[in-house]
Amino acid sequence: MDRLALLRRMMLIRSFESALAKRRDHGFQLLSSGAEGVAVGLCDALRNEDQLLCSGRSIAPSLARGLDPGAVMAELLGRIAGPNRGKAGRGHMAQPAAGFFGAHAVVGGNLAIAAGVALALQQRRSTAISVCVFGDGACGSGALHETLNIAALWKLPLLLVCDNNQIAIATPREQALAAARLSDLAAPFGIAAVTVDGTDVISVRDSATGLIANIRAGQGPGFLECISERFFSHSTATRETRSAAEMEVVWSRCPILRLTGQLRAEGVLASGAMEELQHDTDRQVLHAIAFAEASPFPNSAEALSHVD
Amino acid sequence: MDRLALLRRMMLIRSFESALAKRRDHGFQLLSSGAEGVAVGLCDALRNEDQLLCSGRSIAPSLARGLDPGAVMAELLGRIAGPNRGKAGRGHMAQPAAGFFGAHAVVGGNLAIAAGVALALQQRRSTAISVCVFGDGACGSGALHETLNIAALWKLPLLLVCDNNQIAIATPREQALAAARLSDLAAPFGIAAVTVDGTDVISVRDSATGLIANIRAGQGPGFLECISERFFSHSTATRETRSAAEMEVVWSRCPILRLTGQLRAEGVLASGAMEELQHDTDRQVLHAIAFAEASPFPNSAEALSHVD
Amino acid sequence: MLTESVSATVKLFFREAIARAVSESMRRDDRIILLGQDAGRFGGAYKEFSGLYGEFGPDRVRDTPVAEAAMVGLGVGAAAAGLRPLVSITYMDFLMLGLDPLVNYAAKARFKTGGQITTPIVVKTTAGARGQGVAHSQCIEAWMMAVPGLKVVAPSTPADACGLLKSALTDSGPVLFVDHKRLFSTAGEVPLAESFVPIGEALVRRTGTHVTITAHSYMTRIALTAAEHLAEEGVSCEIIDLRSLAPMDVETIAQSAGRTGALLTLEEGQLTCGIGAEIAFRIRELVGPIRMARVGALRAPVSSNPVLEAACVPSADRVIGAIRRLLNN
Amino acid sequence: MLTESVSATVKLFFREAIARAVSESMRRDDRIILLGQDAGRFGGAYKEFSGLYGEFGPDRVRDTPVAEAAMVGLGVGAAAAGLRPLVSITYMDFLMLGLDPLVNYAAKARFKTGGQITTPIVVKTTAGARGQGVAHSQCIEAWMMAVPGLKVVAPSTPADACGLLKSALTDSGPVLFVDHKRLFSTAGEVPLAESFVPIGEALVRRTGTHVTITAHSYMTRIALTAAEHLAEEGVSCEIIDLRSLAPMDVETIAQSAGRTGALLTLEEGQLTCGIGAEIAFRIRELVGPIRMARVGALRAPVSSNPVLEAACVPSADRVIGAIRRLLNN
Ligand SMILES: Cc1ncc(C[n+]2csc(CCOP(=O)(O)OP(=O)(O)O)c2C)c(N)n1
Ligand SMILES: Cc1ncc(C[n+]2csc(CCOP(=O)(O)OP(=O)(O)O)c2C)c(N)n1
Ligand SMILES: [Mg+2]
Ligand SMILES: [Mg+2]
Repeated sequence: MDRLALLRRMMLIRSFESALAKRRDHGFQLLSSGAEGVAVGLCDALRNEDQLLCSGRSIAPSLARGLDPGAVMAELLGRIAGPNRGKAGRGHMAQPAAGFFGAHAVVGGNLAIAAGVALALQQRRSTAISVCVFGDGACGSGALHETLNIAALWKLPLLLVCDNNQIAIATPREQALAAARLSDLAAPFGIAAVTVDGTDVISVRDSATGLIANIRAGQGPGFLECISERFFSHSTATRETRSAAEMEVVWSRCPILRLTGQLRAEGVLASGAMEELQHDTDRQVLHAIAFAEASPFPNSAEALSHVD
Repeated sequence: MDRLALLRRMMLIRSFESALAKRRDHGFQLLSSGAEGVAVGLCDALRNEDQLLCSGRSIAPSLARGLDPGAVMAELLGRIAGPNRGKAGRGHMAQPAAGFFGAHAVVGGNLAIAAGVALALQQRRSTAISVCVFGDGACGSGALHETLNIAALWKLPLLLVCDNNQIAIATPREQALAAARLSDLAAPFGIAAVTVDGTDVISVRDSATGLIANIRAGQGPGFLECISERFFSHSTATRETRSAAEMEVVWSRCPILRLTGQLRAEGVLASGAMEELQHDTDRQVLHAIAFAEASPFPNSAEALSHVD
Repeated sequence: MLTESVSATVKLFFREAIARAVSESMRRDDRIILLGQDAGRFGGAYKEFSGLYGEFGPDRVRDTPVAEAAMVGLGVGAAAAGLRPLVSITYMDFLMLGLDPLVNYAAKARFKTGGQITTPIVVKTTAGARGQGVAHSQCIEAWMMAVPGLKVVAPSTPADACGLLKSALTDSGPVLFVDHKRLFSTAGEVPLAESFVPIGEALVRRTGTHVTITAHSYMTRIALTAAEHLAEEGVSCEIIDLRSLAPMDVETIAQSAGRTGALLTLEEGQLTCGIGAEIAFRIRELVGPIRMARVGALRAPVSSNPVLEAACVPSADRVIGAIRRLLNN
Repeated sequence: MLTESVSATVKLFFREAIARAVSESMRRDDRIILLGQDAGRFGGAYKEFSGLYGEFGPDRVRDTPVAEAAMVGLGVGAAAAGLRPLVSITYMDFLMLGLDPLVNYAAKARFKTGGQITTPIVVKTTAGARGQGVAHSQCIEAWMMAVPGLKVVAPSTPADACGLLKSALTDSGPVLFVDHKRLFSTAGEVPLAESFVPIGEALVRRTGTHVTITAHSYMTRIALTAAEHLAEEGVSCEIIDLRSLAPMDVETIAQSAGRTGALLTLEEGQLTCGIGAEIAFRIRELVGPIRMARVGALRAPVSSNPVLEAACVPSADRVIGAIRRLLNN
């Protein structure tokens, strides 16, 4: 994608989440605002046949992977037009046919699953890879260790991407993880590991591209740590615990403003272009909402369908 | 302990296991022969008030910690004079009052337990430490990662000792663990970590002593990897999978012969002394067996005692 | 005067009752520590630990990483070594990650060491459905009831939450304390004076003559709602709040069921090998062949979708229907 | 000639029957891979994978580290992505370490994705007591029966081991295959021709008229022994080998129990919320109030001590005693 397309994708996610956050008819949502650069940069480094897995914070990953915003909105609002027929919501949204193997709301739970997907790809001699996005919080779980070890031993085509927004619910990352950098956790296993600024979509894309080249070459897994931000509280139903001063710093690190600034400075973004982009993405989101609202809730009989 | 005492303790363990292995009335046993140097060196660095935990391979740790050989034999033979009243056998032998918090037969299962013991000691402002011996196999488990991380964060008084006999049942350590050295696994957490030759009881003792000094000084956990050997198959009921050539190398690394050789070379061990030591320890083992055999099996009513 | 002060109560939310139980217990016994994700300054996912960090500080109220296996393991080890940890596992689904230390170590420690080691740990966890989907809604109390050496309690009111948690924190353990997402914001009277609810005693929440209903935790409220509706039709329900699932107060159930001659068991979890099956078997042994039915979740995962969640877990309507069928048989 | 060849059998040990099932399945379907600790060259803890590594090589028969959570997780992920993994968890006690991926992901994947993802994984594990103590002896089949979306099978003979494992390896999954330490060295006739045993069908192992006994896995053999002794006293037992625990063939049990008018359920695991409680409830619904009793382990951990192990888990003598009491009531 060119940089304008990357910008547009990030703006779509932001606009999508703003509209969603205003609604009160969905229980609650986990927003990705502040971390759009991670998902969008990463997905730009992927091929169609690759599979992306993520945590319950699934909006940016699913939209960045190219899922239809209307379908994603429908899923989040519990409507049957969602890819999971509204049965999964944010926590378990998936569309494997579109390269989005899916979210999983158990922290750390998707790590070994993603390694299993990688194993299946390796076994079938595919050139595709499996990619798992997880939070800093997930790095405290034993699942990471077991997955890193086996992935390294078996040289699985697996890219582990830590979306390190530096907090897990209310626990600051330093208080939960003894490692200086989270990418250091991959080092003992001989896994190529990089830490980048996750608010820089281009760095994310380029670092991912570099790691993925090695993975596709059969050299085994890679680990990418992206330092990102969480612009809002953990979920739309959770209280914020960070101080106003802390939030100033957080908000100052906006991936969208960052790229906009660069493009402006380089003269790539004409003066009215931003407004036009904003208008476009807002309209896309309105369509998405309209699509979702036109779709009914599943019938209660669906409670017993697809069980066995 | 002086080196003669260390030698004697190692010989006691070897002699104990030889006698035990000849019996057929105990199901099976996990022998420590080849790794006596780890347990004996380590325990020499401990104080009475410290607590030792280990895996199901519990003979060397319990005897090195100073448990009565008769009581240990009774436990292994299922007799009521064992510290656990014969209810636990090899897998769960314990005598906390003697500083042996106990074995636990779930691989990796004692790691977090040991950290919990360390937490209790820290909370009570004790100067005692908690020590956990586990195998190379346990290093594949997520429990290690979670324990290292929390122990480092909370600066727990915990020494993790990997008795790396380079094999888990039949799986060579290189095939199960991607790390170059197992002590490397502690590095990302900022934990002091050392690898020593586990067949050198003096190195083990000295390295443990160094790490423990830091731990007692409140600097947080330490990690000691001891490269040891497993002289026999995984258990007395398991088939050996290593080749004769491999076993030649394994047997060449005997901690007892090594120390004997040193002491001989230095003239510390007089010519007839070895025979005398051997005679002593063999007699001690005979007494242990006699003690155990004099003790009855528990009554079947014990099956329901100590449950709640 | 005396009776008045004895029966004096204060109205608390369920979540406040938990915080109060922990606070009173921690004041009394300095071996009690609290470990949990965001249990400290944040005060717990449902504010059920609110104020504890301020009162007892970071040494006794510890935030942990997201590492359920180690959280339970550390708690168990610390208990074995003399502390009395309260470990909070946010959702019961994630208790699965900590079953090894709880089941394979804690529940067996006393037995396997011939009484040398006890593990006075309380693991608190939150069960039940409230819009959070397949991996945040499960009720696996029945599994835990089947673990010898483990006690399981599951209160339905603030008073019982407070009293049972306090008992659990003095028990020789291990104890699993199960609460419910839909209970934290319910209110109720709690004795002003420090008071304990013994583990192992059920409570008749409503007396009745036609049918005995057993329930625990949030389902007790569903049962009460159903009973009110049925009362209008002239059906009189006796409701037994189990409170303690292991050990279970089978005698109280048997007495009631023997009187009413009909038993309906209600649980939010799966019916298969569930609490209802167990109660039914034991009541049949004690009381003989009376009419029995059980109500529980459909055999399906619990979706976060409001329509599907409501269809899956028991409602007052389903209980009413089941009782009508039971009594018309 | 035709009937002869159809009924031709070969005598195999239980462990050989497993190896044969895996081998035949792997030849037929190259999506099948085997993951397990020492499952490769070593051939499995009970030699039940003997020969597979030689035949299929290290890519399809993989030794894993001691990391049960990741083993199951990898298998589940690989299944979701198109393979058919067979994951061996040496002892059922350690399945606890892998419950999160099995229960929270695999069993719910089809449901939560609206059918987009299926997880055709088979997890094989070994239950039961044989001198290995508190953390190597547990039977938690009842827990697993209560997981919607998960199938559970537990054969008692080499033929069923072979046929059920082969069915499991063609099933849409997930399937838990439970065997037993005391079965591997038992022998039995296995059809020479490739044959499948359908999941969900119980088998009457012995016909009788006085009492119906249900059992699975090794306990089926205990039941048969008890029945032989009781036959000498003139008591005629019908023994139903459940084979499949979820789904369970309740109809076959009901037909038998309806005829005999007495039901004894036998399981090696805990009785509380166990298989017997479930069967009793469902048979009561279908057949009405017949005489019922259940036999299972004592409510205690299983010691490695031979005296205490024997006291804890059900023996033929205990079954005989329970049946005498049941029939004299
Ligand atoms: C195993 C498990 N434990 C606890 C939770 C509750 N929980 C949900 S999100 C979350 C924080 C995760 O933090 P992080 O991994 O940094 O992701 P982020 O929310 O910052 O994107 C927790 C603890 C869970 N879902 N799964
Ligand atoms: C969680 C778990 N998985 C599997 C086993 C079976 N098992 C017993 S000992 C062992 C090998 C352990 O190897 P290692 O840790 O190197 O210790 P060693 O036997 O070499 O002393 C295994 C896999 C177990 N006891 N616990
Ligand atoms: Mg985070
Ligand atoms: Mg080893």
